[in-house]
Amino acid sequence: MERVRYAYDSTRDVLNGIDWEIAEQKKYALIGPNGCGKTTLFLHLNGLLRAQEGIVYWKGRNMYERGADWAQWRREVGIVFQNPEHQILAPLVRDELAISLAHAGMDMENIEEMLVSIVEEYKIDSWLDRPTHQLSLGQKKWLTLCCTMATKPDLLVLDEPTAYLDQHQTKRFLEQIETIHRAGTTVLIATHDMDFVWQWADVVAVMHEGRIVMQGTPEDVFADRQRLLDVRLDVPLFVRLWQAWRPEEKQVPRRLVQ
Amino acid sequence: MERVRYAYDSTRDVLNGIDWEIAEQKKYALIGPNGCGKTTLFLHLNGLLRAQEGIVYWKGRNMYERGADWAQWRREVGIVFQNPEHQILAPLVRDELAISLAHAGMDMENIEEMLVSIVEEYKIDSWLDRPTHQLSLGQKKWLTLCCTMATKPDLLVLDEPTAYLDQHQTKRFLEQIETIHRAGTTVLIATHDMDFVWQWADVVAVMHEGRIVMQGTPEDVFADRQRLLDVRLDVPLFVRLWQAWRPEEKQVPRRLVQ
Amino acid sequence: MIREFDRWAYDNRLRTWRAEWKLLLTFAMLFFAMIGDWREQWLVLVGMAYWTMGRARVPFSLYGKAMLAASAFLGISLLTLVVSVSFPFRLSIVDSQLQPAAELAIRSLAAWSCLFFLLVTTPVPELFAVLRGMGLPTALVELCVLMYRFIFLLEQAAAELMLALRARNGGRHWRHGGMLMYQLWMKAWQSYEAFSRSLAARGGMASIVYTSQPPKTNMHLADIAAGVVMVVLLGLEWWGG
Amino acid sequence: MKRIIRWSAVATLLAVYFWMTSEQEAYAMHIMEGFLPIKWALFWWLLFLPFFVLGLRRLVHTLKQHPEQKLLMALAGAFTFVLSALKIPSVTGSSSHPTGIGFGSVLFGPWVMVVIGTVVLLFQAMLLAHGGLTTLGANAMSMAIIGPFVAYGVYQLCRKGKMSNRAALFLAACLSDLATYVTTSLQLALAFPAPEGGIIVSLLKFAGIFAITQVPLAITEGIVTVVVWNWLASY
Repeated sequence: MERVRYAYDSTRDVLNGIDWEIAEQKKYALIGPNGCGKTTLFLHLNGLLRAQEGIVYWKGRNMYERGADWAQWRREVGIVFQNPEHQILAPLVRDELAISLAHAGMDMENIEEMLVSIVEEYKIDSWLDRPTHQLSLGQKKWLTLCCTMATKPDLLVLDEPTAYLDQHQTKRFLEQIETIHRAGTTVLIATHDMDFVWQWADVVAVMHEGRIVMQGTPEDVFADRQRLLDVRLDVPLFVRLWQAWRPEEKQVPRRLVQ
Repeated sequence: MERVRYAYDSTRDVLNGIDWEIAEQKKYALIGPNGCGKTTLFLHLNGLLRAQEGIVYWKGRNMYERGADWAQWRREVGIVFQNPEHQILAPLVRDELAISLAHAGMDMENIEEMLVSIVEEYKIDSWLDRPTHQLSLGQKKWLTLCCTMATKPDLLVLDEPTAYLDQHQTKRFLEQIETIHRAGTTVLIATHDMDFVWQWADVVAVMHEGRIVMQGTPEDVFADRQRLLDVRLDVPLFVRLWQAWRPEEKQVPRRLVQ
Repeated sequence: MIREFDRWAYDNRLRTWRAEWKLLLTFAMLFFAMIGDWREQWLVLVGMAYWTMGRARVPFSLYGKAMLAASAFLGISLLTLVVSVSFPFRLSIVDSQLQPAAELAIRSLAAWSCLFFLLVTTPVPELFAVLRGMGLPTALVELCVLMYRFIFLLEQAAAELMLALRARNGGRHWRHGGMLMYQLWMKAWQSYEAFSRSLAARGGMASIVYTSQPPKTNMHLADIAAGVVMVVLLGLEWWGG
Repeated sequence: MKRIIRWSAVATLLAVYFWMTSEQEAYAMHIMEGFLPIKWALFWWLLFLPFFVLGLRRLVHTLKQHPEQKLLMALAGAFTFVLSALKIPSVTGSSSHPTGIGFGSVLFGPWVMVVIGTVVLLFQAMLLAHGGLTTLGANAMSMAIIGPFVAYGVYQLCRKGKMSNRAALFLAACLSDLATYVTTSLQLALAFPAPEGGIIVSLLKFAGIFAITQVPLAITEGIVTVVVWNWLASY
């Protein structure tokens, strides 16, 4: 059982008393206006920032206790940041993967083996020996995903993975995330793309001014347009269409676009 | 009358014989998968790149002729690039605006005057004396828009202006663009956000492998889903919904979301 | 230019050779160019041109462009040799220096073509892998590898900043140069913070390993033959006089 | 008649020279691959190596204590490279090199800058074919050893002499550039003494010719360094 819990981080009051639990095996979408603290929240999820007040639990364990294994924690929570440019360190794709694997505590032989299996799984053999600075943005994002998944985390956190990607790339990226999720990883995505949220998420959490202000299924969350407008968000276009056509039914039935 | 026309740029065959005319006073959306040459096309629009073959016309004039005034051309075509991080040069917001104004050929007194009017129009007085690196991403994008508009161009070109912006920021940005357009500027936006294209554009141009393969109103372009899928694009979610509900009507009536 | 060279380093036909061999070839030829006289130097020049354009398939346009730039620089350097200044201000050409200048020119170009061959056929990370194998301190090699990555990051930033400036009709004033430097430094600093964070997320600043191995090694008979002929010729030339 | 031809030849060559230096900004003050005779190339290599080894030991020591500085040093090196290798609008012939070296020396100290500067030169050889492998010793001597030490020394002296930070930085960048170019001139003069008058005449000649571009350049680089520093310090 995974449990992450925050309370009161007074650093610039970005987080404002978050009490949030992430359940295993679900697909979470985190939405909220820019500057509401999403990225800061993520940095607490594997201990890159330490909350000044409150506790973070991971797998039922208080991670601020003495003796908590943070290295292990960081391997179990994989974060893909917004800008892939600032994550790729090695000059060659192959080396970049090797760095991730080495940090997962593998020795050279295992790294070679794992490399082969990752290359196969993510279909990157055609650019495995390319320099990272020649990759396109889509490829760079794909590579950061590969690198994060190399340590086989239990919770995968993605910060706006699909910005600047076109529809085809987005689709491919999300299919891969779907595969990752089916293999047993909990996935948490921060995004501004409401269509995507509606199609993909099991649970939508709405963040505003450092708090989680709403949480529920996409149908529930998008049914309450006024509350979303209050936190400077909006429902997707098609929900507005639906509501315009059928004012009597507030909830859009989910099966519509399956 | 604005006329831009391309043919054959053999640099890495990014552009592949483009013959495209931009009509005055319209709102253009350019869509296409990443790597199709959108950015390269933009760089030809004010002579930052010079086509190896073919001609670019601007206001009916062949710009590759001797004696064409490129400095004037660059003032009349304003481009806002994708990444605001790599456009802002000056350490202060005020200086950044001054650079743009100075290059519009103004002298110091006019610059001061213009500064005041821009600050008022774009409501940036609260952060006029801030260092540029402290701005949020939304503010940076806003600033690049201000700087580009400072020279009062006739054609405003924006490369994915709303990526990473939240819904509120996007709305505000687009309202400003609407104001700019009403003041008589032709606007051309490259984007991946199909909902936005549908709501905003007068004309949608679809680019694929260095060519303009489709052009028309959003209703026309989005009616032909198969052709969009062929060029690795897709129709917006709500169009799919509409088509699922009413298979007999291919075109979504535009008035639906007005 | 830097991106073009770098792209060819990965896309040329000799990418499949082991970096060690190319390094060895370069140094052998460089050695002959430095100690030999003009005949060896011509041979080296022709030989390197063959390997660069004939075998690695680097287009003549690129080679010619680079050679032209190098020659231009060489011309400037030579100018300072053959021109003499005397007081009061008077410039003249020293005839006796023309001969040594010509010899210097051919030596420089021969040596330069060795360097260019290495640059355009071998990706820099592979060279570092070789250096690491030769026992250079890991700290130094890691620094080089990171720097290689960051060079392209900052170069991209600089190029885009210049482009945006040109789009606004700017880019010629020295103040813009200063601003560009300032922005680059800010970018470097921000990247430093972002990189440290993402590295920490991946488990901290452990040593950076690399497995860099060129894909497959196959050397063709033609190259071996050409190499042997070159070496024999050079040897004969050298011993003979 | 002959004199007129000579004069016009010299004038043309000078015109070409100035045109070239403005076109080939990035090449400023490097000695090209193969330009130095082998004995001088070896001599400068031998002279340079002990400095490099000492600098390297300092660097390894620093990195052991602060491993996180690895990233920062690599970024500083890349910054220096980009400044010295790319066309940045400045005065004719500028490579903005002293700015990078100046910042680096003040930030990390001269010993670390010896290593970083050498690696930058190595990259210029291996990514752009500027400078060279045989001449790396000589180039590193002037740019990665004399340059940083002069910059650091001048900066420290000025600061001790209660001079303002700006003046100190200006002098550091300016003098380190001048020292670099004098060293390069010396290296060339030693390798190519004038047929009449020997090394001294040759040195005066090289230094004199380079002075035409290098002195104004050093001054502008000093100003640019101060301007950039001011911005950095104030925000």
